[in-house]
Amino acid sequence: MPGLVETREAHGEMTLVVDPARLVEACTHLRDSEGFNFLADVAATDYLGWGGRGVAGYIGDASGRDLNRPGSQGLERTPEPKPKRFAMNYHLLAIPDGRRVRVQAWLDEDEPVPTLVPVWPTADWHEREAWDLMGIRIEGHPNLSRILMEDDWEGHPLRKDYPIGGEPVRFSGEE
Amino acid sequence: MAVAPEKPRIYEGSRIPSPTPTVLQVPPDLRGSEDLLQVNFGPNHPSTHGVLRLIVDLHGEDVVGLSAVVGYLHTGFEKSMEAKTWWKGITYPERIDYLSFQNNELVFVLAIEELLGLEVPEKATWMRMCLAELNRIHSHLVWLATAALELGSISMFWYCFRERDTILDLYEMVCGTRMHTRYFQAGGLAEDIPRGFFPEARKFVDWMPKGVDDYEGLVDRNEIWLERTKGIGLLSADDAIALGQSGPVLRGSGVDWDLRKAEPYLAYDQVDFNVPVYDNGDVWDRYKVHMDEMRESTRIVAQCLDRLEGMEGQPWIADDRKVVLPPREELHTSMESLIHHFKIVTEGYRVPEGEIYVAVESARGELGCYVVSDGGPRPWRVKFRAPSFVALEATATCMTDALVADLIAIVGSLDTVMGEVDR
Amino acid sequence: MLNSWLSFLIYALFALAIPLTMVAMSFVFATRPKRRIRARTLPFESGVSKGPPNQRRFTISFYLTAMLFIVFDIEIVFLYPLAVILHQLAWFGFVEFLVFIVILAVAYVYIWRKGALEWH
Amino acid sequence: MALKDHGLNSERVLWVGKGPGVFEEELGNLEDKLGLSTVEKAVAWAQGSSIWPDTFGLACCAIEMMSIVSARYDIARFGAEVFRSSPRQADLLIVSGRVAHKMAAPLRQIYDQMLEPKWVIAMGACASSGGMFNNYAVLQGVDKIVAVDIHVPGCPPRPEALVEGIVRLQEKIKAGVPPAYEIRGVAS
Repeated sequence: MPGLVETREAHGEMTLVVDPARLVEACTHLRDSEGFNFLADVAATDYLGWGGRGVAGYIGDASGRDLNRPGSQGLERTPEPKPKRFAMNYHLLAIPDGRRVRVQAWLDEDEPVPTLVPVWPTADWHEREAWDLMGIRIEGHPNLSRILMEDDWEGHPLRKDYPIGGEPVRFSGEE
Repeated sequence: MAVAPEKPRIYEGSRIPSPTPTVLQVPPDLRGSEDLLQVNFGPNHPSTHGVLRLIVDLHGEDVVGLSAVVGYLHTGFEKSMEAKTWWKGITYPERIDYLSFQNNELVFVLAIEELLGLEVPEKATWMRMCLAELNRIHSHLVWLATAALELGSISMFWYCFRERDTILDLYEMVCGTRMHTRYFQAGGLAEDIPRGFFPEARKFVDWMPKGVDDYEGLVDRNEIWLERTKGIGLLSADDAIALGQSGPVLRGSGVDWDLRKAEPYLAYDQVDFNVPVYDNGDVWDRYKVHMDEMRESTRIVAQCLDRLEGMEGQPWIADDRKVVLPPREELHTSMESLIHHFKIVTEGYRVPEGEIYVAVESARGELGCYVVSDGGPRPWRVKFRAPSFVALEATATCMTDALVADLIAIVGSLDTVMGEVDR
Repeated sequence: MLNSWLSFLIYALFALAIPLTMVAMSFVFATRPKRRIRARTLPFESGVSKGPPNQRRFTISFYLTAMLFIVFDIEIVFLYPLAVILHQLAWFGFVEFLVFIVILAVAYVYIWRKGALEWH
Repeated sequence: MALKDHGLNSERVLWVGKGPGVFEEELGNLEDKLGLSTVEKAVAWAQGSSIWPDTFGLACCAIEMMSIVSARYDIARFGAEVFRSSPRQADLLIVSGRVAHKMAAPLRQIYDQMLEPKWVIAMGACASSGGMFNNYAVLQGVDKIVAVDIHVPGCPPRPEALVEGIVRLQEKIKAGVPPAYEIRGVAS
């Protein structure tokens, strides 16, 4: 398997971490010789602030207690650190025999990822959405433009540093 | 391209447009010509049934160029769900695909249970399957009503909405509201099944096949319907797989692939039903797949009812106190239940760290839910794989040598729900 | 002479009165828009209209289809007066009618074979 | 002076045991101040009892809006079952569903292209206030861009709730209450 960096098994799923530079090579190999002819989904994830204090309910530190956060109890395992900020997950499926695999490419702040449109034509809109909502540059995409947001929208909404927006609601605490 | 099992070839090679797979370019000789008219099948168009915008280049009646513009119903589901706890987050997925809302809720709940490693009692699994199949019938009914309405068969609308209201009465009886029921919890169901449900559901199951015969009696041998659906919007098996189609669009193109059979979830392996597959990949075959699926779903619901009637008094939700609210009466007596109740309600239960992609066969096809959790009470990232989002990519391929009237039939047959496309 | 035409005149009067009152009522009771806004003058194009469509030629096929429709529509219009007095004309009228239909049927088969009815 | 005396026959008004509700009372004394002439009352009655909605389905509420035309919740009883797709021929804009910011401009353009007198029903929580989507993508309430006459609560509202909304709108019109853009003096 060209470009394979690491393989992980969890919840009955196989994740192949691939080096983004050799992504197209790896995917062509997967499609032609491994039979993964169906690209189900392309999911971009932003890991900014992953495992930091106060992220999504993480409470304790090594000693478990967090005095300035009432109600924090017990030792919480800090989530396992991620290699880079962005992850592009390609969920593949082999149609006749039903095997599934996730190809994961880790990217830095504005590191581009090669397009997979020649490999699976359905990747066109998925990649446009990854660019539109997450700001991941796709190299060689035939028509990379915003798909869901308005064309003159600034910023990429699904990034962790993008505020959720909307109107401030009084007495709602977390929001 | 891995060749699908040998199927009669609808057309040679692939019709996917060259530079951009989702945009049908105007052929070079017509590009600057005077006869070209660009029309917006815009966000507010009676026939798109949702806020889809198609920029169509017309040469007389022929569609020579097409590009779909979406995003007019972008609601930022995934951003909102990142700010809600898992418990509150279950309310959001129903609004994504508001026609088969139960399947959306199911896929998110299955993802949470998979990450939690939670065992769901048998009664909850069977009731979930029963409601998911009822929801598939409901979604096919609304699709048939609007698709036939666009092609001129107005009376089909009233026929289909008669059965739709019967299904919604069943939902109202079980869950309290007609649509967006929020009946599934992480661990099982929100409430037990009310007593009067089974006789009512039996009545519906007996009536539904006659209902489907009514619909087929209306249009199956109707000359106009045949003329407007047979041989229109062709999509070969290889193109369908390359474009990532799923559900009735894929099974209409001759690919025998249904997640309920290929990767059985819930209890689909203990239920007897067959999957309709048609080979011609045109609007007519997608219509036939929808009709047969309604009959098959009714059979599944009947079998679910048989099993559920035997499960009177069984637990309908898991009893893992870390995740599931303890019953009310227990709060007055035991201190631990009070603490569990308080922890779940205020801060929300925590889902162990991990990432998972769960796929379910919703009415429109493979509905996937990719969930990343960082061990806290809020999801870190939720991404929905929407079959309608992918179905719109196939509009450019199906539109080769179509007329304007066929454009309406093709977009209708792809069964897209804009809430799911724009998320 | 008048009374034979009287019924027709009353009918014509009504035929004229109804649309005129509708138009008059719509002017009298219409609520005038306060301001002339640009959106009001634009053609409705599902909510995203930029301006009047750039006036392009219509392809010739539309014209051809319109002509064929006119031919066969007028054919039916000619049959109405015939139908009124068919009883008096008896067989002669019927044969005349058949000749008329046959000629047009020949024309219909010709254009059908030539493929003028298919859109291209 | 209850609305019944004005010949308004919506079911709720004719409910035997029911006294005038808050809505009727407000409407009741408002009528005395407005003091419509008989011609205006006739025009108001005509406008009220044949309101043509514009097919403006956005999201889940659109499915429930479709079902008010079906046989069970028949809106034809109130003269509103003709759903026009062009704003030129529509009097009522039922905003059914969540309004994304990208959809706000087309919505405003359609509202401008409707002819006076025109009314707006914000159907469902999302149209009335942004509902459960308090985020970057959704307009927090349609009344930020168009003047709204009736807010129908619910997510999605039951078809009866929307029919109730249309009936109340008809009562407002027949009572002579001007459309919302006139009351608020905003651009129509």
